[in-house]
Amino acid sequence: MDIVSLIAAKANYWTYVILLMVGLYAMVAKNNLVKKIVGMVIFQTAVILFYVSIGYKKGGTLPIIMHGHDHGHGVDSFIKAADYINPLPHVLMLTAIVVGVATLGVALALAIKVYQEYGTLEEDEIRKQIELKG
Amino acid sequence: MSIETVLSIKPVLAVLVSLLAIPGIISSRSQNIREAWTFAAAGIKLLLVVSMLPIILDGKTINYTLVQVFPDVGISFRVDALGMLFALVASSLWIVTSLYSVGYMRSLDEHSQTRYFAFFAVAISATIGVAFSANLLTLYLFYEILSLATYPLVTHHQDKEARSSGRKYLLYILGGSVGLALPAMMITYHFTGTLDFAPHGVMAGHVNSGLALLLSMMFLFGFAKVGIMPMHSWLPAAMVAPTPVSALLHAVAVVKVGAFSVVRVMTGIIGTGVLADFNINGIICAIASITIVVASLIALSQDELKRRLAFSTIGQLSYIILGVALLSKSGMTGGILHIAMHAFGKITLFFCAGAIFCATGIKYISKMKGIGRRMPITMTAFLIGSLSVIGFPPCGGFISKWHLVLGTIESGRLIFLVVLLLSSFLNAAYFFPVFYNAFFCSADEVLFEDRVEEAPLWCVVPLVITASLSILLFFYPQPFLNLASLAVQTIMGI
Amino acid sequence: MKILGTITILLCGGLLIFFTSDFPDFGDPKSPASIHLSPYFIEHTLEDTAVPNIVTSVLADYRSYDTMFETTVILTAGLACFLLLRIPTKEVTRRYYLHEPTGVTLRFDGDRYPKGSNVFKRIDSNWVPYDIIINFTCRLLIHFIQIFALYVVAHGHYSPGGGFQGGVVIGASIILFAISSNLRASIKRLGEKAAAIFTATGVFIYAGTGALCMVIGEHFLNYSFLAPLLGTDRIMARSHGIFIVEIGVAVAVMAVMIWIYYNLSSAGKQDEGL
Amino acid sequence: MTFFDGDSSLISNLPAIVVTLPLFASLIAGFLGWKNRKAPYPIAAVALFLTFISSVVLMIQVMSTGVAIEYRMAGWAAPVGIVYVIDHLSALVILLITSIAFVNFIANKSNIDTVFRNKAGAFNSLYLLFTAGLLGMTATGDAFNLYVLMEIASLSGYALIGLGSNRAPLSTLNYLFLGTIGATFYLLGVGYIYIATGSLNMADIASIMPKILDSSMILFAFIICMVGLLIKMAIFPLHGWLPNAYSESANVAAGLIAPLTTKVTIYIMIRICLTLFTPQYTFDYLNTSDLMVWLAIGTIIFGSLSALAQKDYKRMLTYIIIAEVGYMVGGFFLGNRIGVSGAILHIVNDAAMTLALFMAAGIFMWKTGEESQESLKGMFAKMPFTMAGFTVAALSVVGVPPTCGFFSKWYLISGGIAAGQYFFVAALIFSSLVNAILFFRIFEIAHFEPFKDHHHHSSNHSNKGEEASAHDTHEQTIKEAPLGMLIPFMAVSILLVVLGLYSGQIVNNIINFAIPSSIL
Repeated sequence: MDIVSLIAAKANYWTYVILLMVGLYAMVAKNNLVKKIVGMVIFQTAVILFYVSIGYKKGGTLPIIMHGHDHGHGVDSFIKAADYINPLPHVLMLTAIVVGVATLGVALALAIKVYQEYGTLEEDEIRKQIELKG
Repeated sequence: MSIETVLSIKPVLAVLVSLLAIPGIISSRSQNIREAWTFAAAGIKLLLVVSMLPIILDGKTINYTLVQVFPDVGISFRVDALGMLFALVASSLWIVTSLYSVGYMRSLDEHSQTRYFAFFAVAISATIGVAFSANLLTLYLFYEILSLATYPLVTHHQDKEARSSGRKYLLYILGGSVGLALPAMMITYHFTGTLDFAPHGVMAGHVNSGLALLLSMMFLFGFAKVGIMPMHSWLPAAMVAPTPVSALLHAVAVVKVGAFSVVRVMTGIIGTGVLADFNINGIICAIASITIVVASLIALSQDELKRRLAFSTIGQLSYIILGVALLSKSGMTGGILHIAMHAFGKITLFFCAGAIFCATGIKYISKMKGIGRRMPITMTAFLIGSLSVIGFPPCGGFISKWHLVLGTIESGRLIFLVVLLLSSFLNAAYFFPVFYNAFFCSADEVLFEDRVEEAPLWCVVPLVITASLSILLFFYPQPFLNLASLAVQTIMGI
Repeated sequence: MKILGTITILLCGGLLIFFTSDFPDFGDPKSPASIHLSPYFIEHTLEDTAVPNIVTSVLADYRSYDTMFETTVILTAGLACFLLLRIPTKEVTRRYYLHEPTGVTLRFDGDRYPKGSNVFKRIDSNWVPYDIIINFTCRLLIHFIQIFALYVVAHGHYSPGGGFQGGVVIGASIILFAISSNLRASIKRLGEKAAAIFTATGVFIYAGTGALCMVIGEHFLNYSFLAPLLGTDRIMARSHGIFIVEIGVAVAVMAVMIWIYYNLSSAGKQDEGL
Repeated sequence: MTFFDGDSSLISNLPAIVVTLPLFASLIAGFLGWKNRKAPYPIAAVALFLTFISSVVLMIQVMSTGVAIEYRMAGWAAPVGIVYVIDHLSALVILLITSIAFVNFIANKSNIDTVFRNKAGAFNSLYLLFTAGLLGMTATGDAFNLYVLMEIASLSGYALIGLGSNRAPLSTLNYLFLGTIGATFYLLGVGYIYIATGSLNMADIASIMPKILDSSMILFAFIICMVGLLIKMAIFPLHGWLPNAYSESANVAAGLIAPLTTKVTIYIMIRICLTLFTPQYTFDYLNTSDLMVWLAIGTIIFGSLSALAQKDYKRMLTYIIIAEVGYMVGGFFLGNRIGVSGAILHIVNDAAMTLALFMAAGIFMWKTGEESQESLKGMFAKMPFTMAGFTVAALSVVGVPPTCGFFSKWYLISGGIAAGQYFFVAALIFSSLVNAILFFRIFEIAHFEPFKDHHHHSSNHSNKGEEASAHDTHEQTIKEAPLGMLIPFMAVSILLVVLGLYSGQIVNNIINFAIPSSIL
């Protein structure tokens, strides 16, 4: 009973940790470079998920001021912070997503270069080739 | 006793003058111009040093701080009696050695002479820097520069032997300074908060007996240039260098920098009080005595002349340490004076060895039978030099040894008197075969035909000068003797 | 490696999960994150910037400096892909041509290929005939996608959206075009040079706005100093400033998406690809 | 009108200018690169020079006023908006970054021309972006902004070193993986800090810190941030990416990235520990010293021993860099004033030394076209000036006075003694000795072995006729690097000595103010 409520209360953290570990595992253990890149994306996405989840507030709605276009009619007085979810993590994650995309692009470009050089993306085969060349 | 200090940039100039000559040396188009630069720098340096002499003899010191690098520690210079004595020896002998170098290098047609003269200049700058250091940091700085600048000189021949000797040289010298002296210096700084050389040391009251002993040993062995056993074996190895290098660096600059550094540290950092209180000086004396006796015994067995001289140097250096560590007035005077006296004697011997090599290409004593008849001037100078090293009147070496002997008696440690006498006997024993071979071997053993003559004039003149100086110093030791007693007065506070 | 990986992730994961017990509960309105800084944004966005969408106002005003560098990040990525991959098209020697009247495919090596011919059509090395349905549907959709994208850019002040989202959608529409027809057709319409220059221009619009604020005002990116130029009050100037930089972001993101796609899909040859 | 008092407004906007100037220049360079291949280089050079000048002005400004400059981006005050904080520490590191970026750029013109000939625009842009990223990382007072700028520096760094030898892409990809893990860990740490405090501004977080010292969130945020940064600075055993990535890259990239990346990351670590987590938390509450110093000792010993095993000059340098990382991390976590001063001083000195060594590598490469140590045969005779500069740099790494390496090592060692970390002291001395062996091995090769196509200098006394003119022929065979490479290199070597002699002033006038007074 206690465990269930605990999990329910921390579900967001658990989810992100599991995703994070999936990504990390792929990066550490996988042999194929593209799989590693996929792992990297999962790894970054896990952190994005974590951020977004901490922005959530029970009873809050999306962070756009209601009746915002009635600006100038004294609407400010009844804006309550508790009514809206926290916008800051969303902003940060917009940035982080873009950074993730950029990293992905560069990683793929490097992977293409590696493929052009060795004709394979399997790490053990690449290592064998390097050893053969001395 | 308050010491009057004078602020002057002269010590810095004295250090820098030979460095400033380097661009001139490198850019010279001919040998003559290059050597002119060398001599000019040497002359100016000597003049600068001598111009400071009267101030020092007045009992004042000259101070100059270049830049402050740590709290209370800077790159600073101070000229006092002890430093003055050493600088005087080094700068006057540099001129003579430059003369000799010119002759030696030209007559053997050595390669890379530009490099040789350039690094020679760096080395002499560093030597003067050590002499004029006001604190341990500055001393260490110039000590290291000297180690590095002499490496290309030691390995001048660039062959296999030079390479392995060079390795050994750096291993001992740098290993000692970085591995032992540097940590010792930092520990000292940590405990005392200063590195300045004070007349009575800075350690008193900051350290216990164990730490004082540890630091003393770290300094003694860390300044490996002094060649205390077992840190001595670089010195014979370094004899692969061209003879002028051996002469100036391994009889005067490098090894004396080692001895000077140890003396400075013992008196200026550790302090005579601490040495006496914890009875560290007894241990140092014992170590020095062992080195004296063992080195002399090894010297007996060496056939290569320069190696024999090298072991002789190792023994003689320990005289200096022994004398200072006796902590008696005469002993200390003798030890400090020995820096100068031994320098003049030993440099004569090296010049002779080089002259013989120049003229005949011979390195081994056993092959020098009859050489005295062919090279009478050289071998007479050799005789004078060795008499000075043995400590026989009428040579300068007698004066320092006399003070040393007095010092052992003053301090009441008669065992060291025995050591001194034994070692003098051994000195005589290892020099005797050289004269015997040179002058008294029977006619049928003579290896030289008539055409062997004296070495070129450039080589002979310097050794005549130093030999005569050795004799002169017996009759007129005042400049050095005064400086030494002045230094001792400051240290002992009398 | 697998065992090592397993051990690592079990350890890390266990540790991470173990420490979550102290963390605020999911959706807790009283957590420090929700009470320290964010209320300021929620309560002041209208009076400070006149933008109801708080995410937009924080993104492009309160933390506009972050966003400028975020735009720079993708510029960096575009440049990086270009620098790493790009090979001059001249160096590509093997080409395939389809003889349209007969349907025969020919391979040409070196520079002996039909130039400016009506009957020969250049095709990719692993070419398959285009699916007419996909081709047609995409052509139809692309316009609507682009119009929607412009709406997303323009309406970022009032509804979810903004420069990034809109820019990505436009970029995606062009990538969709490249996929549904071929890379060369797409490059003919929007070349690599144009993409690169658009990217730089987008970032320049953003940073230039910031610098303009600095030159006529006192802080980098402080849009309220644009008021005299825009002819509005200082608060509305912020709103307009946000819109200007959002356009810059949109242009940069759009162009860089296309640029990266060109380079990645053709491995830098920009000759053939998806 | 503010137009007319441009001077004062220019000065007051310097923190923004110093970072955005390279950004603008990179846009212009990238723009013009499409039109004219030759245009980007002078633009970038001028921009780097102006950035350097602004950083000098910034430094003077900070030193003369003695207080940190706070610059509000977009006009919003601290916790709400992003602020730049230029204090003594960041001004020092900014000056370091701009000067190294400028000197390296000038010295490697020929390398840029050969390696990046077709892509001059992109290369120059990325070079400037990398500089801008590092400058921003240094100047920012916002934990998240730091992440964004870190990624700019990283991404442009990947691109710059990815275009080196044939193996460069693979090693760069590995670098990218680890760099991303490091950066993402840092981001995660910032997230934890955020949920614990609700703020992203470093000073604001620091003011909240005393209330939440025993929060496990903060503890974990600290651990994760540190792990992320330690990966990025390549501390043992997380160093795997560094040697390959740096040694396979083009000289101009290695000369920029090798001196700066690890050093700036260490600066970030110091900044995070001091400004964000507060020294009270880092040193007193957590007592991290022992663990981190042992990590540093491991790094120093590992780096030194691995360097000993290398045959390739540039690879050897990369392991030396790893060992030096240990110096700085260890020095900082000694937790006393001397140690921290030493670490900060060593950031400056080590960056300068590494720059000099990589510039030397560039010149050797230019000369011989090879990278093995064997290719340096006879260099002393062939290139006396280059070798003189190289000797100074090498001695600085070894730690011989009066070069700067000695003085920072002095602070580190005395800090170690004061903290009672004798193993750290021993490791430093050990590493100095190993460095001595490393460089004297090279000196021996360069000194004893004859130059490859030139066997004149083996001591052949026999043919005396020739030897009379030996000196003159020797002079003629000297073939130095072009002045464009040599002059910057000599300037850096001289700087190594000047930095050494003035280290007392640097510590007294800059570093002393950079360390919070709570560290004794």
